[in-house]
Amino acid sequence: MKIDNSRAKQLRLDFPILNSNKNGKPIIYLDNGATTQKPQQVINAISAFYETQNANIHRGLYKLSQEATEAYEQAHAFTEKFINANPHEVIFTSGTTDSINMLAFTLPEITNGKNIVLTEMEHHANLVPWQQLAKRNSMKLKFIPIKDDFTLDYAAAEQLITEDTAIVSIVHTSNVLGTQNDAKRICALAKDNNAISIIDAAQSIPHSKIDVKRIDCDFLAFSGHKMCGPTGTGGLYGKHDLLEELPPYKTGGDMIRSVSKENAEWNDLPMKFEAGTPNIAGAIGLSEAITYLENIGMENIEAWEKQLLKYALEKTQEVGAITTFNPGVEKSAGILSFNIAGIHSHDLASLLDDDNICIRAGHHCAMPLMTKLGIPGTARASFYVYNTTEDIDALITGIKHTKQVFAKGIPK
Amino acid sequence: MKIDNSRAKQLRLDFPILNSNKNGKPIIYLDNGATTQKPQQVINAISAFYETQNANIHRGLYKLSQEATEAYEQAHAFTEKFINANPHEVIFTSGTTDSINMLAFTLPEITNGKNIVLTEMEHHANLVPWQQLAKRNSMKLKFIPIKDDFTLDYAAAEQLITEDTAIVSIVHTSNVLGTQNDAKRICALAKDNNAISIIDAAQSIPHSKIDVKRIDCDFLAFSGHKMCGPTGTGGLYGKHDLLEELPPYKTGGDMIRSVSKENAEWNDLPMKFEAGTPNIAGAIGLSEAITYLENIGMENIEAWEKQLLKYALEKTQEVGAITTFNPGVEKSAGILSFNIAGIHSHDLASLLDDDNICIRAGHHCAMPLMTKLGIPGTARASFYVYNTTEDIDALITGIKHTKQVFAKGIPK
Amino acid sequence: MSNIEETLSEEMYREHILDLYKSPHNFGDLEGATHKHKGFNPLCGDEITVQLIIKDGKVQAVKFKGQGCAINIASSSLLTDEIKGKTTQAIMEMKTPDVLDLMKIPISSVRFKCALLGLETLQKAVQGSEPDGNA
Amino acid sequence: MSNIEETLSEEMYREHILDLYKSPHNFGDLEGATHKHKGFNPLCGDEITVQLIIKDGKVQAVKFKGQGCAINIASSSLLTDEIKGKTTQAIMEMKTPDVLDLMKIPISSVRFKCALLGLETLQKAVQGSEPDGNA
Ligand SMILES: Cc1ncc(COP(=O)(O)O)c(C=O)c1O
Ligand SMILES: Cc1ncc(COP(=O)(O)O)c(C=O)c1O
Repeated sequence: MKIDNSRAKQLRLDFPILNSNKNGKPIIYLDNGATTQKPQQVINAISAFYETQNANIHRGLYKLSQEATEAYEQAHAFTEKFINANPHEVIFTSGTTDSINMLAFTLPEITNGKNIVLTEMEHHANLVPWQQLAKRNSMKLKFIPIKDDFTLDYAAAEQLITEDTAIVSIVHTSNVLGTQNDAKRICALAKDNNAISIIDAAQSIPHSKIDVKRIDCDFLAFSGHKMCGPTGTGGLYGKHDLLEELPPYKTGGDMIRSVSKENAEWNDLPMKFEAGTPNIAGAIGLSEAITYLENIGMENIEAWEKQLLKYALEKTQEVGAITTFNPGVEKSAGILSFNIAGIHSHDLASLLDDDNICIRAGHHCAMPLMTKLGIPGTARASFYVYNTTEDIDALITGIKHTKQVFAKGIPK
Repeated sequence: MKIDNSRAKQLRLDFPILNSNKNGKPIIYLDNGATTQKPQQVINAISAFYETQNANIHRGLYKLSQEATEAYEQAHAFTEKFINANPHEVIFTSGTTDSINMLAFTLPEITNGKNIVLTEMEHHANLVPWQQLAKRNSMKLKFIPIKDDFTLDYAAAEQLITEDTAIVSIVHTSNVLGTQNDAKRICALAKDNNAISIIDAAQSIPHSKIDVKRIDCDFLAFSGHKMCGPTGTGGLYGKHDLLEELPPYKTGGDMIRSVSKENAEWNDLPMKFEAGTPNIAGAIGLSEAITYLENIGMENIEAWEKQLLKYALEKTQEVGAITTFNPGVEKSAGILSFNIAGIHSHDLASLLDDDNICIRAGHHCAMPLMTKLGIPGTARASFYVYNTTEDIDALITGIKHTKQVFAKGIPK
Repeated sequence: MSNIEETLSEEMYREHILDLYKSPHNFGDLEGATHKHKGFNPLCGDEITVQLIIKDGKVQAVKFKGQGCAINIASSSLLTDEIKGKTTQAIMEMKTPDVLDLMKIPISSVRFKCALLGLETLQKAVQGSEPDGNA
Repeated sequence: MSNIEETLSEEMYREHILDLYKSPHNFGDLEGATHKHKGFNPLCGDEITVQLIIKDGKVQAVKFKGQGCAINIASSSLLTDEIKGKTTQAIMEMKTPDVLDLMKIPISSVRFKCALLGLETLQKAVQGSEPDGNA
């Protein structure tokens, strides 16, 4: 079913926070890029696990442990199906940051080449781990530049990705610009040059249909908390053969087949990469979130968020004196960064908060991008399936009010 | 208040699983070494977070985010107080395995020395990461042996820990033997030799009062899920100066102060070690678990579990043909490993499960210890505050029944 | 929510199973073995070694040893009885149901790995893989 | 559960604050500065640079620059006015309440860092620390 305002309002009923009040006013949540709200279904799935199935997995011979193991393995299977991966190609991690760090620690063992290619619009999570790797292994970082229209310069990418390139890791959807990068195209460039391709899907997986076979990436990282799932959850997709080749990252219980005092043999996928007791309840919550999103339909979610973006772009334009940092509806997910002339984004966020309008202000963990844009930060509204054009109207009213406050100040 | 059977039964009311039935029979949960059940208070704290406070932390300027940040920081403070650490000396991790891996990756930068000293009773979590480090850095592992009474050979420890020792990492309470090792004594030996001391407190922190200042350890690792808290939570205590010296492990958002394309500066403690969006709801659940345990009193918990162990040791003795692997009540926590002559622990666990009696069977992620003991595995009953002597009676009845079944077999 | 069948584990411990557990057939070392493999159940640490003499593509002799649970020992016992004289191809074609047929008891899903370790190890031995490192 | 005060953020945006934001005092570069520090708010990325001429332990001149929010700029403006002629010791003794007194507005706890960045940077400059690396 296509989403419109009335469907979005219906979905909103599933989200306790969005139906609550603070100081007598409803909460207008426009910070979905940071984390999304959780539907009651997900919250209940977590509680239900603890109330009826809680046990450690893999090693218990009793029914409770067996049920927990089955639920955990089913969460794996759901997640794999969700992104069209093969069985055992998704490793559960604590989030995108964890996933990318895992790669930055283990990939050197199976790659050659001197360069790591990123983009100028990376989140720190897909930048700092590579800086560290570059320092450890004397490699060099290269950055695919951004054009004036806030899209990637693919022509430059073709120059930058060469036979010397070991790893190409790019953000799928920019958490600042909203730009939806052509992951398939970049991965093909990587493949042509025998480089490993990695997609930071933190901002794309919650909002659009991801098909790892279509993108043909080697790895793809994501976070559960940005897609209606619990905090402390996430995943790393990897092609089966690469996961087999890759050495383990964390070691300990469950990831081994056998251990002597001096040696250990690794277990099968995905256990090889899931040392210790995993976030079992978290995985079950994540799988419930996936079910929730699939019931709505990822295509429907993406389409609705683009409609919201279109509306927001029009309305901010009408206000005037607003600079937006966005490539336009065709090329952007539902994320809108902007600045108002003469008003710092912090001050805007604070004043909007008086009316419980939640937006983010600052560098959005993308400092090099801010440097590139020549600004200290932006205000950012980011949408999800439960937002409506009325939320955007409230935002616009708040912006206008902020402009008034800044024009004269509140009298003593 | 001291705990007895009636107090334990009263506490049990807080744990949904322990009040439920499976196939018409109650669940007798004796696998607390693997993971503990969760009280309703903890389950509710997690739900309440998602239903009323959910937002990302640290970077939001609106009230919801600020409340989430405060709740998360309070969880840090509670955890620090719980083990008598100073502010900012506890890093949240996803569990003991994560904590120890973090050290195995980062400690080489601040240590010298060729040897890593462990014990013969380590869980794989405190063994395999050090094997890997030893391989990476050409170091050698040494093992403090176990004496015939299942306690550590401290005289041997004095010989093994020398000026060549870089790291001493020992399990506080053995998850197989129950043995409570003298952490203070081993840490003093480490200190005398300028070695870093690490305590694997996975099995001690849930069951006894931990005071890191008294133990005087450099680091201490633990898991939330073994102490009434959520899965996917845990911590690493570290002395302030060492945490300052230690390089970061995972890198990304929130753990940096500033980032350029080529460089990053680290943030203050504990953020330096908590890259990315943490398990916020998990931390809040963990802090609720700590409150729950403190209300009962850690000394009371330890005393009650020793009483249960005493009772179990007596009762198993009465059955006959049972070998126990335990140093006795004075030196053991509430964990009892045993084998019945002629009956494999798997078969026992399966037959006990017919009556919903949950125990663990196998190597308990301590294969080298099994090799040392010359057995493939053990059956293990591990107690928590909500267990009663009646649970042990049920276990003994189950053991007797198993012996009968094995004596003649079920007729066709 | 759960697919765990409600049969009691006790149903597994039939007399014929326990008899084999106590006195397994084909248990011990095989002199002159041409094929050998040590199998491992990472879940519990149980291990079992299968040794064979294979000639002209047929099993001439087979023995197994190890410290396993009743289900593991009984299934290995039945299996080694079953395959004597069989072709290696026939052995490689054996599947889970064949083992269950031999055992004639309901196996709870938790214990599947115990029941199948014998077959897995046998097939690896026939394929000619060498014993695992950690002897 | 929460300690967040219920005052509106709007209360912060008084005329005197916004006037200073739009036309801050002591804004710009200081020639011949003897002390300098660049302060940084890692939460938002805002930065501010404070430059001083200190002679005989007293502040002879002070300037600041940076791209901050209204709260940050206004507090830095008020602070730099306040400390002219003061001893370095007096500056090092200044605390949060002194800044709040100068600003004469309620600061919501979320914005404390914005209000205090000026003082922190000033004190680091006086202590003689060098500017941070990332210039
Ligand atoms: C002594 C000991 N150390 C470490 C661990 C690993 O803990 P986790 O699986 O929570 O990381 C365990 C848990 O089984 C344990 O008993
Ligand atoms: C594009 C992008 N990558 C990575 C991350 C890091 O995700 P997490 O904090 O869940 O590890 C984020 C989240 O802010 C993001 O927006």
